Amino acid sequence: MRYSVYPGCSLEATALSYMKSLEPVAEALGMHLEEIPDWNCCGASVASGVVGDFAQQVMTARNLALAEEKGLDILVACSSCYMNMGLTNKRFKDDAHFAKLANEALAVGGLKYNGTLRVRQIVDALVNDIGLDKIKARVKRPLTGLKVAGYVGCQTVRALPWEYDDPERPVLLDQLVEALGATAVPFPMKARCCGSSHAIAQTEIVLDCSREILESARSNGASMMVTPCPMCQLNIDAYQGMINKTYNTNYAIPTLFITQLMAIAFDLPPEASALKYCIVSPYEALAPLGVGK
Amino acid sequence: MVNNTILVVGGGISGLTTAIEASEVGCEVILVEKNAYLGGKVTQINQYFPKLCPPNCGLEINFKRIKNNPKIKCYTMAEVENISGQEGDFDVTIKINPRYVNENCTACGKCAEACPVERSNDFNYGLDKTKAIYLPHEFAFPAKYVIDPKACAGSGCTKCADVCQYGAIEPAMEAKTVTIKVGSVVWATGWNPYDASKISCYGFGVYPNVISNVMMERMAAVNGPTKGKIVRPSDGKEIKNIAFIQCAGSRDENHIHACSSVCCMASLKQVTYVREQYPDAKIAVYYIDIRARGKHEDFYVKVQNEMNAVFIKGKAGEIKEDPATNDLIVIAEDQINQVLTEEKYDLVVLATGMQPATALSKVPAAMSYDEDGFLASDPASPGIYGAGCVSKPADVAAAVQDATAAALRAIQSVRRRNNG
Amino acid sequence: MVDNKISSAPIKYDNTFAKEIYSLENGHYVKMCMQCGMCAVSCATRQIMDYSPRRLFNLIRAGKKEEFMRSNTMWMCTTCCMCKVRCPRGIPLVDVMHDLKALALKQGYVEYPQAAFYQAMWAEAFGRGRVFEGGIMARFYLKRGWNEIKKALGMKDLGMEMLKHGRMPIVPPRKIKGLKSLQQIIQRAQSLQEKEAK
Amino acid sequence: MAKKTGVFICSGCGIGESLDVDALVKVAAKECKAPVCKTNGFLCGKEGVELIKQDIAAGELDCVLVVGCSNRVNYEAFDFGPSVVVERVNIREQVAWSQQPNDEDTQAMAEDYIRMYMAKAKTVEAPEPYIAENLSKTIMVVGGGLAGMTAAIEAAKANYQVLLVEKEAALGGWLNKVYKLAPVKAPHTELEDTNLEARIAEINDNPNIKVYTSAVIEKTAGGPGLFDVTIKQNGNEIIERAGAIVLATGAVPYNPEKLGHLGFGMSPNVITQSMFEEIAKKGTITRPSDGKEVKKIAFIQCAGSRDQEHLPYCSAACCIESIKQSLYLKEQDPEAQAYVFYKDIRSSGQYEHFYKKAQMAGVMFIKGDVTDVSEGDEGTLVIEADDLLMGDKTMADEIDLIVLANGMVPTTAFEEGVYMGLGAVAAVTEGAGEAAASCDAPAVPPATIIKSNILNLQYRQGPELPDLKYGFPDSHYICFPYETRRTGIYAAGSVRRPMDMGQSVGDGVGAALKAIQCVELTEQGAAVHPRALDISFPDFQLTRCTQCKRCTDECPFGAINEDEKGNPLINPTRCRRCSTCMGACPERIISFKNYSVPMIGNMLKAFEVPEEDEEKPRILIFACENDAIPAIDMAGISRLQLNAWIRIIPVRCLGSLSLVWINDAMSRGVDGVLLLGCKHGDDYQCHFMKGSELAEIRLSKVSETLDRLGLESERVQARTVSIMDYEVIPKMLAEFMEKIEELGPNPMKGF
Repeated sequence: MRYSVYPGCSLEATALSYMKSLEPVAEALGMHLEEIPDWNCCGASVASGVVGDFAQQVMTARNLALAEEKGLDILVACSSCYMNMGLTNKRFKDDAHFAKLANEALAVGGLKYNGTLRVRQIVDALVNDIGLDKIKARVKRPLTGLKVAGYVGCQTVRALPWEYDDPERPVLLDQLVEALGATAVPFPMKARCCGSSHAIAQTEIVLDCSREILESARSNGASMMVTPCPMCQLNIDAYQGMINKTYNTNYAIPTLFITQLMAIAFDLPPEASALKYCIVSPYEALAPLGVGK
Repeated sequence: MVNNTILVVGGGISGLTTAIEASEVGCEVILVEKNAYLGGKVTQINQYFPKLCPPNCGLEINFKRIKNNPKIKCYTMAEVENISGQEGDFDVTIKINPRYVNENCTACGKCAEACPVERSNDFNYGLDKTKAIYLPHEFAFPAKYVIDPKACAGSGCTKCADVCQYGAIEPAMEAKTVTIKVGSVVWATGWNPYDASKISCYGFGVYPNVISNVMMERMAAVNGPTKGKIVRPSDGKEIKNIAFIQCAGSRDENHIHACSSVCCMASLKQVTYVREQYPDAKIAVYYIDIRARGKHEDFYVKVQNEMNAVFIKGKAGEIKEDPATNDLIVIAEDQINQVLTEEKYDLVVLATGMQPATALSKVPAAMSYDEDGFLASDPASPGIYGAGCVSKPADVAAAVQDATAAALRAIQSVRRRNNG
Repeated sequence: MVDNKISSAPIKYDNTFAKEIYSLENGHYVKMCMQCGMCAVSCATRQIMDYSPRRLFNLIRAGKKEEFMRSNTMWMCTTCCMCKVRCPRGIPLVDVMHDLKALALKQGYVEYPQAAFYQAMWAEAFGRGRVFEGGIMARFYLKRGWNEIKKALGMKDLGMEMLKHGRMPIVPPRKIKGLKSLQQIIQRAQSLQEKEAK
Repeated sequence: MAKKTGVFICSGCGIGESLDVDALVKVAAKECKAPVCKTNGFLCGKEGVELIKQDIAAGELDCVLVVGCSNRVNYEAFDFGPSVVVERVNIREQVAWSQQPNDEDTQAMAEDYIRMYMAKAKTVEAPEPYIAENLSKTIMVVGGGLAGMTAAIEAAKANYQVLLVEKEAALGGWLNKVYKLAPVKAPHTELEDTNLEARIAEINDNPNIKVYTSAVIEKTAGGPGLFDVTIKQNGNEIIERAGAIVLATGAVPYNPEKLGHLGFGMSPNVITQSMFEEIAKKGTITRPSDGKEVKKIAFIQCAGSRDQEHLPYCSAACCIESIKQSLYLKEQDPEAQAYVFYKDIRSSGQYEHFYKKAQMAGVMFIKGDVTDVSEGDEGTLVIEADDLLMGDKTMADEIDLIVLANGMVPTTAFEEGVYMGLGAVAAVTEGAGEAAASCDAPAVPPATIIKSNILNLQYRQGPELPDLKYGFPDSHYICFPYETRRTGIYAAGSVRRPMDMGQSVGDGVGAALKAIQCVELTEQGAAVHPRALDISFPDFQLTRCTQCKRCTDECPFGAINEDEKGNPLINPTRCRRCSTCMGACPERIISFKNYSVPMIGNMLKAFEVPEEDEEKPRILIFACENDAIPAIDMAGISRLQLNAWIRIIPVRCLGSLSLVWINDAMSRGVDGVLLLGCKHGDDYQCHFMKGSELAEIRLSKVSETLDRLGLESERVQARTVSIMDYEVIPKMLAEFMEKIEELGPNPMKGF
């Protein structure tokens, strides 16, 4: 199965481990990923707030236009990118006036988008295209006994509500976790916002939001969190130390991308699980499974 | 040749009314009901607002009117599969599902005593169980037992048949299809409570103590699963603190767009149920607008003055559960006091709205519908008319009024054709 | 939610400001608010918002421009989409908030740190075609000045950890090849949008 | 008179297991001398029914006693045509299922029931209908507004002659005033034309409809099928005969003079909804004061409505009307500002779409209590209000026009204050007073009738429809919104209850159907709801009448008038067969062929009253067949144990209770009498309004007599039960039994 891939900026930097684990896992499942050539930033959750939705969506549409000729579904890892790409794509399909206007702008760069593609979140593609059975079958190292809090985050399920999961009580990520042999603990905060967009401007918001999420994960007995969202991963993982300092708590919950967990379960080589990028060490949690440095 | 028979589809309060009113004008009427009994949703209601009187009282009169009236022919467990032809001359195919109990049944009840298996009781929204062979409820009309084939132990077990002295049990009974000719059709298949599990933020179906208003009606009814005692489903505990959440799925672009028009009065009524059983319970009602139209305002005023309930202007946004106690925390914006409130309750009742039956199963004829699936008021097919809650969200009085009007339209329809 | 009564009473209803808002890309949705309060409850930052979105919309209707511009509501929005998903009137609040931020920026209401961050990140995206954390921070701190830099020092451990785990490249990624055309496309889009607004 | 009565006893459904059926046969055959008496194990089965049919054929039985289950079930199995009277003796639910099996008292109870129904069979007769002559099937519609025109058109479409009477010169009523209508069909967002011309044309072109405009009704005499209506039209009197009447005279706006606190009268620019309609109808919406185009408008909702000082009820239509009117202005000038100050927006049902439409147009809705309306500069107005959702004071100024949503008052609520039902009058007027005294007439709780000068009914009980509340002659029943206390007269539209235009249309159609039904049933001599199709009717032996006026007072439907000598004049087509008159008559001159004072008298004389030393007390229960009897059946179906001493006699309604039954029972030595009837009071459940209440009033009279005879009046008590009270009934009986045991046996035993 072939996909175009839109990595998004964070996968080149703060979320390197996402890309590094996605590629081998995809390959292991027979998904061929083809990066959109010379893709540009989607504008994240910010551009609209400066130049408005239309300009941002046109900016995003450039990527769609670049991908269209291949005619492949576009796989998006980052939740913000998924929101912008998904909403823009939807608008091209639903709103003829918008499409006309947007193409007028794209024409300046000699581009055009006809709204023929599908934009897919990774979890969506894994569960609905590949399927849980095929994933189960691929598991070489069942994650038996590993208690995982599946942290879906906000935009991945709410950008396009009911596109592939319940926007408030999502289930697919947990199913994926269970397919790997791990135990998905009950996790009421699984779709709560980590406050990411305030990470730089008003860090305390992130700390506060993320602390609640960590607390919920711990109180439900999770030894690890997994997420499909680079911002969630960054905040829960990188800011955990600051959270402990600020609230003098002692959380030590490693946070992996779902693809990293899959790499482990598929027993792929260490660089595929890319654990060295974890700031909160995952090795203690993974020790029972025989995963070491 | 014009056929003067009127077909009424749906034996709830609207269908019953249309059928009876038309027959008392002198028309031949065929009434088709998919359940094993007539009366539909109102049989599951404890009391009507604002009089707080039992629906069975009016139903008893209506059933008496049917008993005294040879012009009405009733099919229960039946569904209309196809309508063809035109006004004055319709051919209708009706599928009659097997009851597995024939007309010999005297409702003596021996069979149920003997039956070894149980089924979840849909009449009480799954809050209790019946045997696989059961009388839907005490007042069931016709008073005949019925077997749930999904629950029945099947050919291996003949216990009920063995004890029945009247040869009433027919395990081999099969669905049959009959075709009838009628002059006009009134579609009155009514409504269903909106599936509250679609409103993710309220956790219906996830939190045991979040129930819907229709479940509340059963709990408050003496012939209900708790013999009329209002308690927590999770542990059967008494109620100290209860919340009613209005517009749970109504007035909502993500669910039913229209206002369901009855939920406000229904919740006010249910406040009186709770207050009667729990003089000291805390009762809160979360609302956007209280829609007690016309003289119903009196009831609203009465509840405000006498029931000691708190009315919170602000749609309840979210329900959280304490997994240890199954207590619920309702978060809302109290807009009058301009504060966010997080209140704890041991039972939460969702005022789930009315979804027309036609949203899920359409009329097998060319009809037009509105955005929620209600039958549009000007029918695309002449000779076929909607009545009651398939046409609009309505309380009982309004549904009966509409159904009475539908009877006249159906009569006109056949007489108009007679005039040629 | 911070209880914040409107200062100068009584509010005088005047819809000139409302009209200004309605003319924004998603501004007309504000009209549809039926004051149910679902948004107030659904917000991830509801505890620190001075006005819930519902109340903010009421300010708009009442024509209280100053209170509106000074309110932190739109800046607190994390774009988590909960209110957007739940709003019974189908108002895309996230998108509305985008417009409100853009308006505030345009009219020079930039005191909230988020305002600086938005400008910084946009400059990064527009100037490079892709964003670079280092670049954003640099621009942000330059805009915000000394206090923020002190705050930043408080975050140096975090920075170190990021570097140590190879998650914070020091060299910015190269600009995209099609940067020029991207910028032209965006500028064209902006001018088209302005035409639309009129 | 039923002569040949066959008794058929079923031993199925556990009857055989708990009773000695042979002994029952003895009672029927030997003791009661039934010419035919048979038993069967499955009487409602083919074979059992065949058994009965054969004997009917062979022995020409004219009466059949089916001794088995309740008449609530298997009714079709035991229908042998109109010539055969069938009496169901319920020994299943009421005996076998609710009494100790194989117990001598249970047996005695079953035997007594056979005796009682054999006695009943002696007097019961198959009723024959009363068919009046020169019956009219014409439907008269009073009021040519939306509801009235609809009723007229729809009745005519069903091929009935229609008379449409309108007091104004033109048809249309309210529609003449309005610019457009709120949507009545999907998508529920578009303003609709009134189509008044088309509607009027449809009426004028319809040969079935005869229209009287500028016409009022001088008087309405007669009854269903026989209404003789005197119509006064420009000086001439015309008399028309009609079969049934639809009252659709609508409502009028609440008097704005009373709304000074909202600025009415202060400025010409404060107007009512109807005034606004007229302005919009004229064309450009301008200020009354100076003709300036309106740029800013404010609507004040609940102006009078939902206000204990003014109209306690919600007028139901105002929210929709204001939304509609705000759209008028937006239609004219999208830039114009419109504010709606409201308590709750009551755009119920699909009107929610219409509410959204107004929001989309930019109408601003403010939940606030208006605290002040004052004048600003250049004829503008200022509204101050507590803005509840801002938690602050708000002010809207430079308003060109304020529209008060001033609600509606039914046309039946006006004129000459309040006229009480004759019951009250009888109690005060001297003559009646004496008459009353002579047979200690109970004071009938009066029905309020407002002399609104619309129908001018020639009814002894008053000239118009009884008022339910706030002047609306509405039905008191939720499941029967067209229930009426004046047979053949049906209210429709905003005169019946506050409603919007969409509802009025539907209501007009519904009322037309009921009127049609009434003329059809009247033609067959049958009753209308709730005893629909009942062809029995009361027969008065006037030779024995003492003119005590009780029947005329107590008839819940005003069916009985009075001649100059004070004799009752029954109008059989008005009669609803409730038999309240029968119970009211101290002389017992009123009876039905299948229901009479002697008939019940015979039943209560037929059961055995054991001697004192046997210590087997007897409790006689008169139970209303509508709710109490089904409730008792339910007790049986739920296998609840009932007291063994009771003997139950079903009655049509407790209103038919004759005091002589109490006397007879007492003198037979019956230890207690219990009346089970429907709830009364404000939320009464009695299907004939006041039956159970009247019974209790009568009881209060008899208690004195009992006390005089040295019989404790507590021996006779009344209870109200609802159909759902079956769980309560066993306890109720037990408590009553305790009381009786306290009192000891009836001293009259054995006399």
